[in-house]
Amino acid sequence: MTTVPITLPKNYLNQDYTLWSWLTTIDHKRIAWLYLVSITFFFFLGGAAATVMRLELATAPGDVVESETYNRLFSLHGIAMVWFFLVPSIPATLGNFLLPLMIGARDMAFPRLNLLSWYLYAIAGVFALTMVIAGGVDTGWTFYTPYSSLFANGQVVLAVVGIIVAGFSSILTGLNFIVTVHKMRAPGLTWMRLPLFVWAQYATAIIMVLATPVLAITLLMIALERILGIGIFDPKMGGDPVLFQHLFWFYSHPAVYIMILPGMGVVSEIITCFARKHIFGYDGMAFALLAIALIGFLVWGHHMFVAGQSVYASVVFSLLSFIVAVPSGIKVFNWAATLYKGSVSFETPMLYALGFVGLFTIGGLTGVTVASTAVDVHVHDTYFVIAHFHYIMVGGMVMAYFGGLHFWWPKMTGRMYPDVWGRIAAITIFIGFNLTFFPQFILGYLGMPRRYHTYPDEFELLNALSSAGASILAAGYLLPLAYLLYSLRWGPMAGPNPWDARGLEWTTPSPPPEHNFDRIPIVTQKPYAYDVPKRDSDPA
Amino acid sequence: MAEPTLRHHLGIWLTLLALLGLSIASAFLELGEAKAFVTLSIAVIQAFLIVTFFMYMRKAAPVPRIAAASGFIWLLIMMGLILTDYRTRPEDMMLGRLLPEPAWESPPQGAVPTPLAKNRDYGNPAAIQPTPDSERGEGAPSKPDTSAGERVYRSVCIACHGQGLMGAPRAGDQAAWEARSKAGMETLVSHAVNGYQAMPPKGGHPELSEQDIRGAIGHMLSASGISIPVRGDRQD
Amino acid sequence: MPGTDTQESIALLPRASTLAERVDAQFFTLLWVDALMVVVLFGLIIGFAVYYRRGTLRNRVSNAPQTRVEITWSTALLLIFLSIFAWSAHLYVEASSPPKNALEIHGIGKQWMWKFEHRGGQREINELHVPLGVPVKVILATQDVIHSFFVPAFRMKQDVVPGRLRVAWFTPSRVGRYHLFCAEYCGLDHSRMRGHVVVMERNDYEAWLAGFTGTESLAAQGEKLFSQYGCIGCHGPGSKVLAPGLGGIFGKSVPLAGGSIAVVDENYLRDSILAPEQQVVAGYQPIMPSFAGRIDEADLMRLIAYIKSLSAPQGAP
Amino acid sequence: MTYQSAIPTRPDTLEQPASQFDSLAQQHQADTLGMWVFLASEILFFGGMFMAYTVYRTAFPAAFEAASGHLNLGLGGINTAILLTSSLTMTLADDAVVARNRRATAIWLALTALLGTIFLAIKGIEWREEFREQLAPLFGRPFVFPEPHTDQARLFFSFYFALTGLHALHLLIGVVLVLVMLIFTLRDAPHLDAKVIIAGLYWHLVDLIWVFVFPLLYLAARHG
Repeated sequence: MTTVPITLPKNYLNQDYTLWSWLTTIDHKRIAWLYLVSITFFFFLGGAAATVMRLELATAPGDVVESETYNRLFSLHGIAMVWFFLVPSIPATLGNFLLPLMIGARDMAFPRLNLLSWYLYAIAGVFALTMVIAGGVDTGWTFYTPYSSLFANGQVVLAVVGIIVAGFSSILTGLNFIVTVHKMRAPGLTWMRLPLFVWAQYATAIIMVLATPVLAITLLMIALERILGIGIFDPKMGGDPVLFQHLFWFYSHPAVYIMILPGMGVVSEIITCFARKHIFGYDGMAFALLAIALIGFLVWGHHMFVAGQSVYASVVFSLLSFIVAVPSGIKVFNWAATLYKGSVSFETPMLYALGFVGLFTIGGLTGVTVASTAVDVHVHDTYFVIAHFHYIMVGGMVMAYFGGLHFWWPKMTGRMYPDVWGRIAAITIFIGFNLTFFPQFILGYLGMPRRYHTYPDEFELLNALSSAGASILAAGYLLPLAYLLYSLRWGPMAGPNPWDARGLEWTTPSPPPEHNFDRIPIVTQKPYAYDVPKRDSDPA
Repeated sequence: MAEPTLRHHLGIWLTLLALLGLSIASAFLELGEAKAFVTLSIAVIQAFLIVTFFMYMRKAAPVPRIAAASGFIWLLIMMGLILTDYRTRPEDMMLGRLLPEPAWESPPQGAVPTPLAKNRDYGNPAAIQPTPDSERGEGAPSKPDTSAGERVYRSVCIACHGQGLMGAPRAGDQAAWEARSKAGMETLVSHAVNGYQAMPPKGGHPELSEQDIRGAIGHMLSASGISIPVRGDRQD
Repeated sequence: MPGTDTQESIALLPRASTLAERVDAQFFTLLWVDALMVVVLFGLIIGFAVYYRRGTLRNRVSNAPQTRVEITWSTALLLIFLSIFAWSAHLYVEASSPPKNALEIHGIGKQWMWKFEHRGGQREINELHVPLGVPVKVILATQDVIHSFFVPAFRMKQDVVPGRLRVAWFTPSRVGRYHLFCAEYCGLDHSRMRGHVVVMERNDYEAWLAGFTGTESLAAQGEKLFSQYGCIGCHGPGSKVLAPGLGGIFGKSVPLAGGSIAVVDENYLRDSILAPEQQVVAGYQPIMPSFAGRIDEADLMRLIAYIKSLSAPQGAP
Repeated sequence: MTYQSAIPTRPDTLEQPASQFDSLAQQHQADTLGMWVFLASEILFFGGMFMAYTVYRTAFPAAFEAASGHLNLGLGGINTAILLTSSLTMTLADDAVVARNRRATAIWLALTALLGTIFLAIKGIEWREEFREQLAPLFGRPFVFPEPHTDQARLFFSFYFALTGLHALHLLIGVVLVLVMLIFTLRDAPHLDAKVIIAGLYWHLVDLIWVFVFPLLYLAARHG
C-alpha cells in the first residue's frame, strides 16, 4: 500500500537535514538515533562473529577456522555484544528517546553531557574496531588473569581502553537518567505515578553509575600490568588471580542486570497496552525493579564457586543469589496476572513481549539451577551456563529490545511498519532461538566445556542442531532490519497514537517536535489507565 | 542560616591539619596491629569534615546526600564480601603462604630446555610466548616464539650472565660486551663452546648445539645494544 | 565395559563417582521443578492470552485483591528457593573436603596438557589411571595460567590457580574411560587440553602401577639432571672451574670456609644447591649460583640420590 | 525549600535557566546532584584499587610494612598538608564567587591551582628519588629490595605507583579545571557561581582520595 509521503509538520527529524546538525545535536531524540545506528552496527558485528563460531562448532574437528582465530572470534562476540550492544541497547536508544517524553520534560537534565556520552561511545567503538583490525584479543570478554595480563599477546591494551571509554559513556548516561528522573518530572507526576519503563531506566542507571567504575579500575590494572610490567595479579609476586575475578564480577553481575532491567520496563509497557489492562501490582513491580538493582550487587560470587573461593563465601553468595531471584519471580507472575481479564491482541510488540516473558522464565529458572552450589560445580564453565545466559540476554533482552523498537517505532519515525512481516520475524526469531540454545542445555549437562574450538565426537549431533537453529535465528534478525528500513520511506503515516496506548509520550505528535511539549502536561492519575476509555481531552 | 564565615572555614582547616599531625605521630608510636585502624579512622574523620563543611553536605538536599553516601556504602559492601572470602579461606589457600615453584618437569634429553620461568626477570611479558615443549605428540602448530636465542639465554646462560657472576659479562652491560665484541663473533662462539676462564664448556650444558649458543650470544649482544657484523655464512 | 569409551551415544552421562549420584539427584529434581514452573507459567500466559483475546465476550470486571495474591506467590517462591539452597549447600560443603586416607596423585596443569605423577614416580600425560572405589586426591598445581580439572562423569570440577596447590578429589564408582577436560579458558589450545581418566579394578591398577615401564632408578634420573642443570659444567671431571669434586664425599665431614666442620648429608647437599653461599667448603670461592626456584623438590631428590651414588662403594645402588 | 543546593541562588539574579529547566534553583539542584552522582562513581573507581591493596596488605603485612618504610614520609606529609590547604583555598573561592567578589575568587582559584602544581612537583621529586633507588618496578627496570620480601615489595611498589599515578592524573585534571574556572571568572562568564562550586566539588574529591591514599601507603611502615 504505497502512499504518497506527505510533508510532516515541523518535528525533530525534518527540522534540519545537514550532517552537522546530527553530529552536534543536543536533542535527546536525535542522540537516541545516533545510538540506534551505532549499536546496530555492533550487533551485526557480534552476530557475524557468532555465525562463524556456530559454523565452526557444527562439526567436531576444528575445520573452519584455526583455534587462534576461533579464540579471537568468541572474544570479539563477547566484547561487541556485552559492551557495545547489550549495555547501551535499551537505555541509550529507547531510554534516551522516551524518558523525557514519559516524564513530561523538554529534554534530559544535561543534554550536552548526553552528546558527550555518545561521542565517548563512538571513540570506544573506534578503539574496538582498531583492536579487531590489529588482530583482536584472545582472552574472552572476561579477561581472566594471569592469561590476559602475562600470557596473551593479542591487543589486550587496545580492547581494555575501548571498554573503559565505553564504560565511562554508560556512567554518563546513567548519571543523566538519575538527575532527569529526580529533577525534571512534570507537575503531579509523583514517584508512584511513574511508568514502569522509567522505573526500570532509573534502577538501571543506579547500577551503571555504581558498578561500571569498578570495571574501569580492574581493566585499567590489567593494562598497567601489561604496559608498565608491574604485577598486581601476578602470582609470582603473591598476586591473586581470584582477586581479579572478585573485582571483575563485582561489575559484571550487576552488568547483566543493567542488560535485563530495561527489558522488563519495556515489557511492562507493551503487555499493559496490548492487554488493555493496568499492570497487576504496580507497587510490587516498582519495588522488584529496585530490589533487583540493589541485591544484584551482593551476588557476584556465584561465578566463582569452583574458582578457588572459600567454601563459606560460596555458600553465602549462593544464598544471596537465591534471594535475588525472588523479585524476578514476582515480575513474571505479575506479567502473567496482567493478562488476566484483559482483552489481548497479538500485534508484533506483544509477540515479542510474550516471547520475553516465556524465555526469561526459562533463563531465570536455569539461573536458580546454576546458583545452587553442588550442581554448579558440575555445570560451571559448560554450555549449560552459555545456554542460561543466552536465554536471559537473547531470549530476554534482545526480544524486549525488538519489542520496544516496534512498539515505539511509529512514535520515533511517524511511520508504521508492515505488521504482518513483524509477526513473521518475531515467530522466526522465537523458533530459531529455542532451536539454537535449548540443545546447549543438554550439551552443558553432558559436560561440553565452553570456549572449545574442537570437541569430542559425541557432542556433534546436538551442536549441529544448535548451528541449524542459529541459521534460522540469523535469518529472523535480518527481517526487521529490512522492513523497518522499508517503512522509513514507504510506511503509511502513523498518527500520534496508533496503538491507542496510555502514557505522556503518546500525547505528543509523532514524530514529536524538538521541544516535546508545547505545554508541560499535568499528571493526575496512575499510569496504564486502560480500563477507563480515553477521552481526547484527557492528557494521560 | 548564616553563611559559614572565613573564621569557620579556617577552623575546619586547622582541625584537618591537626588530625594529619596526629595521624603521622601515631605512625611513630608502637601500636602494631592497631596502627592501621587508628590511621584509617583519622582519615575517615578528615573525610567526614571535608564532605560536610567544604563540600556543603551539611545543608544539602537528601538526594545528594544519598548519592554521596552510596559511593561509600557500595565500597563497604564490596570490601565486606571480598574480605569474607579471604578471611574464611582454609590454611593451604591462604594468600600469605607463597608455595614453591610448581614442579618443573626436567627437560628430556636433547630438546632445547623449556624456559624455566617464563618471565623470571619480568621483561615485557607480551614479547615471550611459552612454546609447548617438544614431547607434546599431536604436532599442533606451536606458536612461532620470538627468538630461540632469547629462550636459550633465559634457560641456561642467565644463571651467570644474568647477574654477572664469576666475572661473566652481564647481559645488558654495554661496556663489558663492547670490549669482547671486538674479537668478533667467531671467537665469542668458540670461547663459549669449549669454555673460557671460569665459564664451563657450553655453559655446563653439553646438549646445547652451537646454533643455540650463537643465538644466545646474539641475544646478549642485542640486549647490550651491540650488533657486530657476522662474517661468513653461519647466520643464526 | 572398561577400556572402550563409555559415552558414544548422547545417552545420559554415566555416573562414575559417588558424588555423581547425589549431584544428579539434585540436578534432575531442579529440572522437574523448573519444568513444572514453566508449564504453570506458560499455561497461565497462553491461557489468559487466548481466553481473554480481544473481541471475546468475557467477564472482565477485575476485583482480585492484588497485593495479597502477590505476597502469597512471592513467599512461596522464596521458600522453594531457600529449600533448594539448603539442600545444595549441604552437599557442596560435605563434598568440599577430601577424606583423610585418600590416594594422593600429583597433577600439573601446563599450557595445553595435563601431567600426572603417581607416588611410585610413574608419570602420565593426559591420562590418569585410578583404582575403583578408592578415594583419590589429585593435588593440582599449574605452571602458567588458570586451568580447571573437569571430569564430567564424576560431576567434579576444580580450578587450578597459579601460586597455590588445589585439591580435586573423587571416589570412582564405575570402571571405564571417562573424559577429562580443561574447563577454564587457558589460551591457544584450550580445546585440545583434553585427556581421559581410566578407572580400573584395584588389582588391575596395582599391576598397571608395578608394570609401568620407564621408571629408572632415582639415581639414573639424577645423573641426567646433573648435566641438564649444568652441575657437570663445574663439578664434572674435565671442568676447568675450581669447584669441589663430588666423588666419595657423601657421609664424610668437610672443613668449611668459616672454620667449622659440616657432615655431608642429604640436608647439606640440598642446602648447598639452594643456598650455596651459606656453607662454602674451605679453599673455594663462593661462586656457585643459587638454584632456588629453578629446581623443584622432585628433581632435588634425584640429584641427591645421584651424588650419593657417586660415593657408594659398590657403584650406583 | 528547607534545603538549598550547594549553589545558593540569589533572588535578584538576572540569569535565565537553561532551556530545559523551569527555574534556576531547579538547575542548580540538578547540577549538584549530577556532580555528586559522578563523585560516587569516582569513589568506587578508586575504591576498586584500595580494595585490591587492602587484600594484599592483610595478606603480606610484614612485607608491606618493610616496603612502606622506604617511602619518604616527610614529603608525603607535606604533600598532604598542601592538598588540605588547597581545599581551604577552594572553599574560600566558593565563598567569594557567591559574594560576587570576582577579584577575590580569581586570587583564591589561582592559589588553589598553584598549591596543586606544588603537590605535583613534590610528587615528581619523590618518584625521581624512588626511580634512582631502583624501587620502581616499571617498564621491566631492575627492582632491588633486601630479602626476604622482594616479591611482595615489588607488589607494594606496583600499587604505590599505580595509586599515586592515578591520583596525580586526577589532580592534573583538577588543576586544569580550576584554571578554566579562573579564565571564566576573569571573563565573567554566566552561571559563574554554579561552575566554580561544581569544580570545587571535584577538587575536594581529589583531596579526599589523597586523605585515604596517604595513611594506606605511607603510614603502613613501622617508624621510630
